[in-house]
Amino acid sequence: MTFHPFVLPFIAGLSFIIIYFFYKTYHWISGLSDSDKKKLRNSIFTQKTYYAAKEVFLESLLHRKIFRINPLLGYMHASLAFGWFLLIVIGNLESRLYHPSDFNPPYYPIFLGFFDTDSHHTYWYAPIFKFIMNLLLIIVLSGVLLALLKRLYAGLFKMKKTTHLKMADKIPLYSLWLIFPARLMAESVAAAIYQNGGFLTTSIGKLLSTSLATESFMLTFYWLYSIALGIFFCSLPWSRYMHIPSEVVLIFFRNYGIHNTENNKELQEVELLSCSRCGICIDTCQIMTSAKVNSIQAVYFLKSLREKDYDRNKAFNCLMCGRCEKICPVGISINMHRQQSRNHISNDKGFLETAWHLTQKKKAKIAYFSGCMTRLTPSVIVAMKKIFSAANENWIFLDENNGICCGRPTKLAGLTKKASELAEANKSMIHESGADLLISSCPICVKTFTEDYHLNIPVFHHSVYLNNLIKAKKINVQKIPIQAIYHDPCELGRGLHIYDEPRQLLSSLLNLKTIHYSAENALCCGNSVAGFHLSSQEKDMITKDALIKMNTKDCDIIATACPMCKKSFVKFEQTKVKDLAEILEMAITK
Amino acid sequence: MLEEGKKRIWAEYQKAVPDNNYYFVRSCIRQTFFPGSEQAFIRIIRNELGKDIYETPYHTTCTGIGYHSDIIPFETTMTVVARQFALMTEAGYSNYIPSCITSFGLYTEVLETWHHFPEIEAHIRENLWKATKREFKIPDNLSHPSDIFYHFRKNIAEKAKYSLVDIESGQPLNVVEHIGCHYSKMFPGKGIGGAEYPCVLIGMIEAWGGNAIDYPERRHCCGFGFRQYIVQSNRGYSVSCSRKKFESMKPYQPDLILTNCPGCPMFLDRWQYVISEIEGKTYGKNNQGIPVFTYEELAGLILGYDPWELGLQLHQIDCEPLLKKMGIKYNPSEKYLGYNREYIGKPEITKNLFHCC
Amino acid sequence: MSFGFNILKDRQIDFDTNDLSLARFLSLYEPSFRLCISCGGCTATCIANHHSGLSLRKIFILINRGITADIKHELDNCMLCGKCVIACPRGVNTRGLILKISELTKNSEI
Amino acid sequence: MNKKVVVVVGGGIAGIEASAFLSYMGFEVVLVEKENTLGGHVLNWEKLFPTMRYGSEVLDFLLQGISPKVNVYTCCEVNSISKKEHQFFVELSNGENFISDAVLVTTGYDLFDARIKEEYGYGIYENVFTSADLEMIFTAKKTLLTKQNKVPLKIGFVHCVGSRDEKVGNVYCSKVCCVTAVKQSIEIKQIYPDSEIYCFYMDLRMYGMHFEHLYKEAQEKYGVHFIRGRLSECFENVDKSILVKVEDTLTGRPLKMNVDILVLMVGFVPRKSTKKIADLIGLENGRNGFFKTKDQHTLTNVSNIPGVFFAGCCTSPKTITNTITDARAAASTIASYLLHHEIDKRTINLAP
Repeated sequence: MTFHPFVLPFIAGLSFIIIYFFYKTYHWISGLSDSDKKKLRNSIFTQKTYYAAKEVFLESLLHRKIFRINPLLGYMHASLAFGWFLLIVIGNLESRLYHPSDFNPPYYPIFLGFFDTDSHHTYWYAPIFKFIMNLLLIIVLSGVLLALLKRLYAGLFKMKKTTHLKMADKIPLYSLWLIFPARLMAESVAAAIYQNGGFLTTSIGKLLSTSLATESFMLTFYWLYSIALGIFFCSLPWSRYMHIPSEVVLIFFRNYGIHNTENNKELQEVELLSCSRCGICIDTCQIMTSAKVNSIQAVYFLKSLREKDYDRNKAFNCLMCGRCEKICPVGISINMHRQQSRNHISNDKGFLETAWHLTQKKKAKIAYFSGCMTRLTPSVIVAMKKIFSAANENWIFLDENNGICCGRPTKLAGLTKKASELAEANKSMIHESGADLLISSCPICVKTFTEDYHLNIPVFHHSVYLNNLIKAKKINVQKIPIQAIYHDPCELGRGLHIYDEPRQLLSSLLNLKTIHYSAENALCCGNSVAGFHLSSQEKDMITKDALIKMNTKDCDIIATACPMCKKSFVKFEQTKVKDLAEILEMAITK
Repeated sequence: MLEEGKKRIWAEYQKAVPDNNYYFVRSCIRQTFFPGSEQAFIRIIRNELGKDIYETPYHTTCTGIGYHSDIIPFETTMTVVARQFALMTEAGYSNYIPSCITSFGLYTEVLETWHHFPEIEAHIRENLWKATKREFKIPDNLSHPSDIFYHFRKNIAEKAKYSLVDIESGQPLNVVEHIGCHYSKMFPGKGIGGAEYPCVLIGMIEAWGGNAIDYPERRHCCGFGFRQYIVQSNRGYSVSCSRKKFESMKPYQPDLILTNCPGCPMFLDRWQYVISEIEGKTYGKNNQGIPVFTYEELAGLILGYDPWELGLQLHQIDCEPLLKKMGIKYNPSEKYLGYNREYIGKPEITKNLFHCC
Repeated sequence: MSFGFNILKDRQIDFDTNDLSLARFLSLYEPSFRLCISCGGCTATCIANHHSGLSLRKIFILINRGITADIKHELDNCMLCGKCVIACPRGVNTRGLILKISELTKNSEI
Repeated sequence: MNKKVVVVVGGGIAGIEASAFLSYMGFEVVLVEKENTLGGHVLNWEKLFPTMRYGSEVLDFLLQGISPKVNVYTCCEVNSISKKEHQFFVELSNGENFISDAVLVTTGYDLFDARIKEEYGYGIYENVFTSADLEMIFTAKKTLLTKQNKVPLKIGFVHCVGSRDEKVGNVYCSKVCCVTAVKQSIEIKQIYPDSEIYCFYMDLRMYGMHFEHLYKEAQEKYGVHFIRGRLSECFENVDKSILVKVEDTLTGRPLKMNVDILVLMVGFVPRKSTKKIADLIGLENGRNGFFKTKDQHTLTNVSNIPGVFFAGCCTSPKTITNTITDARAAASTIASYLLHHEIDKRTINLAP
């Protein structure tokens, strides 16, 4: 017998999802910009494809990244994904070996226990297959069990919070949970009837009294199994599980160098669909861990975005510190999405009547732009002045008297027109200065100078510049015998990937201790200019927590490179908080 | 409003008012604004109350208007005032009764200044002597005519032919009182009832059967001011002040506004017309406006004097509806006949403000 | 007919008739709005103030008095740099309020 | 040697606390109070700032100190005091006589009579109350309503009534009114959450340790509004509500609003009856009419007459906390005087 009606739900579901997926993929590819299409064409027959396939194997099946962050969670994902994958592959192999000759429909291996009743008599290696398949089934079931437990007690996974669900998620979720227990029961009953089971199915089959081991009883379970599969496949496109196929596409795109940009709607959709809602971003978000707000994290934000709901709070109540983006196992460009939805919600006409009075008459080699925030930490400016003169540089102070904002905050508020107007005003001022190097003490400014200004001169954050000074011996320093820890500002670290220069600089000035929360894993001080909705109390909670986590007790100085971070930390910290410039100033020898 | 609270304050602010022998000084503007009033005052004092009142044609302005318009220095003012006192002294009187509230305030101010700075008084005496070879005595008493009427309010009530009552309903009329700013705002102790709750007019209203109304903007200036009115472009400020008062008294449905100052009756009366022209807004029942009387006119009315003799036809707001309400007899045909029975001309018919004839 | 003058409009704030809806909304939307004591710290540190005379203190107090017409385009000069947030002694979320007010007064429909 | 006697004039919290300490130090104490119960003004305060604790609790605590060792004379005043050498001959209105070695004056203060500020219409406009009236209502557990028995939806508080006002001759700050207004607005908000409360102030003086917290709470939690501008004058509307006129100094424009109830925060004035005592023994009055202490920094409980001491609000407006501390200070000062401790012999150039 090679057919029975109970396979129909499965067949329906499977064919639906395959058609849907191919349609989607076609839609995405055709929607790509010509340059991206070109990339695709050029790289499809290169080793990039191999790397992509490898990544798919490692991430989509083995979930290596999740393993690294949370082994138990990783096992859960892997057991389900990879376990199921093997079940299919080996199942196919098995059925092919049993019936090399005749037609082998796709459902055949899935319900092999039902259709193949006697192979184990004929083939010597059948028991081995039965053993492997049963083993795999156990693994997958363990995954299902874990998933179940995770729902009930997230704590088990050392997770503070896990995502809460809507109906659209529950249907596929429950059907997914049902699939394998159903399969187990079906095959166990089958094993009891045909003696074609493995160690697991047979033993469970034995447990079922003969009265239960009936044809009809077996069929019920096969129906259940098949229906569960059908429902799961059909509900896929509207559920989080769409991430399974989407992530594969995303990985390929990424490897082909196709990235999320303002106008790349297709890729944005792929990214949104690729979010598996693993919830890892929740625990890494300080707004959750410190300020106890559990509604705006990437997973929720992306979800509402996928539902075309531009929620103001989700878009604006975020520090854009980039921690979630760095840790996201799927590698979704979350900040980009936030920025885009902020732009979408905001709609500004620019500065209607403001006229900036910026006239930069003096000329110099180096143009120094302190930035608004640095004005509130004058010690940094004083230090920079001393250093400039010590290194006898030819420099000018661009925004000493009536400077204006660099435009990053307005950009982060989605006021792109305002931002560009400010940029233009500043650019002409920078241009007039005739400088061939622009230095700022504020990572926020440096970020926008480098990314949005498109200047024809190099832009340095002062940490980089100061480090170069030391390297070039343009300034004499003597190591200070004190312990310090370094706090990476979000915009400088994750924002501009400047991790090494500050460290090099510091280690040449004092003894730098390394801390756990540093570099890509550094914390936000809580006062990021991207955060618009947090109350001052919530910000304070974040700052305090950050200081505790950084364990600032046994060090003499907390070094940082952002006026905002400094301002935030000094509010609560007994240990001295100093900017790199101030520390260098201390170390200067006459 | 708790009456006893006011009564307590009134008890604190009583002043000595002379019973007889008044040296009366007319007001520069009242005799042109409402010529009937001062005439009525003298007539009532002489004929009804049988008191001795004296006035001289030689007195001049007190310079109040110039002084408050910052165009006459205080020293000049004091010297002019000194001359007025000299006239009084020469006439052998010592109770100085200036008809004008501003004069009253100014004389008070001068007397206070001299009281606290005798050297200034000496200096002024010297000025006066140099200028006119006159000398003067400080008045024993300085009172305003309204103080006098307050003093004799009951006597006037006894002789009254009418009272402030609606003859149909028998209800007392609602009377809003408006005290000239210079009466007691500068020197609360010099006004009957003080600065915050003066009772000089309330006393008359209640003694004559009316119901005195206290309303939120009662203390507010009528808007006359001096600079405000004299410069045409400033009059908008003046009229907006009066308007504030009308808006504020509206809910109390006043039948009459009673005043004791030269400017106030003039402007509270005329501005009603101006407002009706500019904004089309009128006050009082069926666009009749709210009549504004001086205390002399009112006293004359209840004593049964002829309204036209009192000069009520010179008011912008027609008084006829109120006269009817009070049951006062009058002859409409004689309204626009002057003192010598000559036709004195009619005001133009206004857009929004009601006119009875 | 013309008298050569007009009845002046009252400068007085009539608290009972002024529209306080914006103030009411803001104090619910962002309770820290109620904490402003008009110290002027925000205005003193404001970089836009140097260029446009923008005064957050003034805007807040006018909103509290229901005189919103006067602030129509004022906030448009704000660069959201956030110095006021740091300067505010009473922890008012000034930037959050600026965004919201701008949205509501339709300066830049955020 | 026989036991030393101290006569304490005034049975408010200062008198109570000082008597208690003096009696436990072993002195004979005569406590004279003209009312029929001890406690003074605190009897009329329901809840106290900034803790919102009941005034009665504080009073109960203090009264525990009044042991049988203190001879309390209520409904009784001092008729005469005369001094011979180091002793005072005190005659009470009930005819009793004492020879005392020291006299402690704790005669406290009167509340400013708001009627003096005529333009505020207290006693004339029906819905103008004083802060004391409000406390009366609270202590009597009555519900706060307008005189027309309507629930007040808008309430105005006027700060500095009779304080810091040349026009009534009081140039000093009464210290407690600012925070009392904040306290009372919170209490009203707790009764009527939908009511709007406006405080009209010249300066807000939240000098006490927790006063600023209370102020912030009033703003953030209860949404009490604070308008910087002194009430010029107010009026009664036809509906008996009160029309309030101030300059909103922060917008630089005049402002008017109608409130259902206007509360005048009345300040402290020197108690009239203290003049009598002052005359009896020739005590000096300070610039503001309160008793003059010998030195403002160091001899705050000492009078110009050896053997006569001060405690509490008879020398200056004080909070309850300060008054209690002051009473204890006075007790120890008197003790060191009576026992001729070395510490009592310290000298200082008196401040001009």
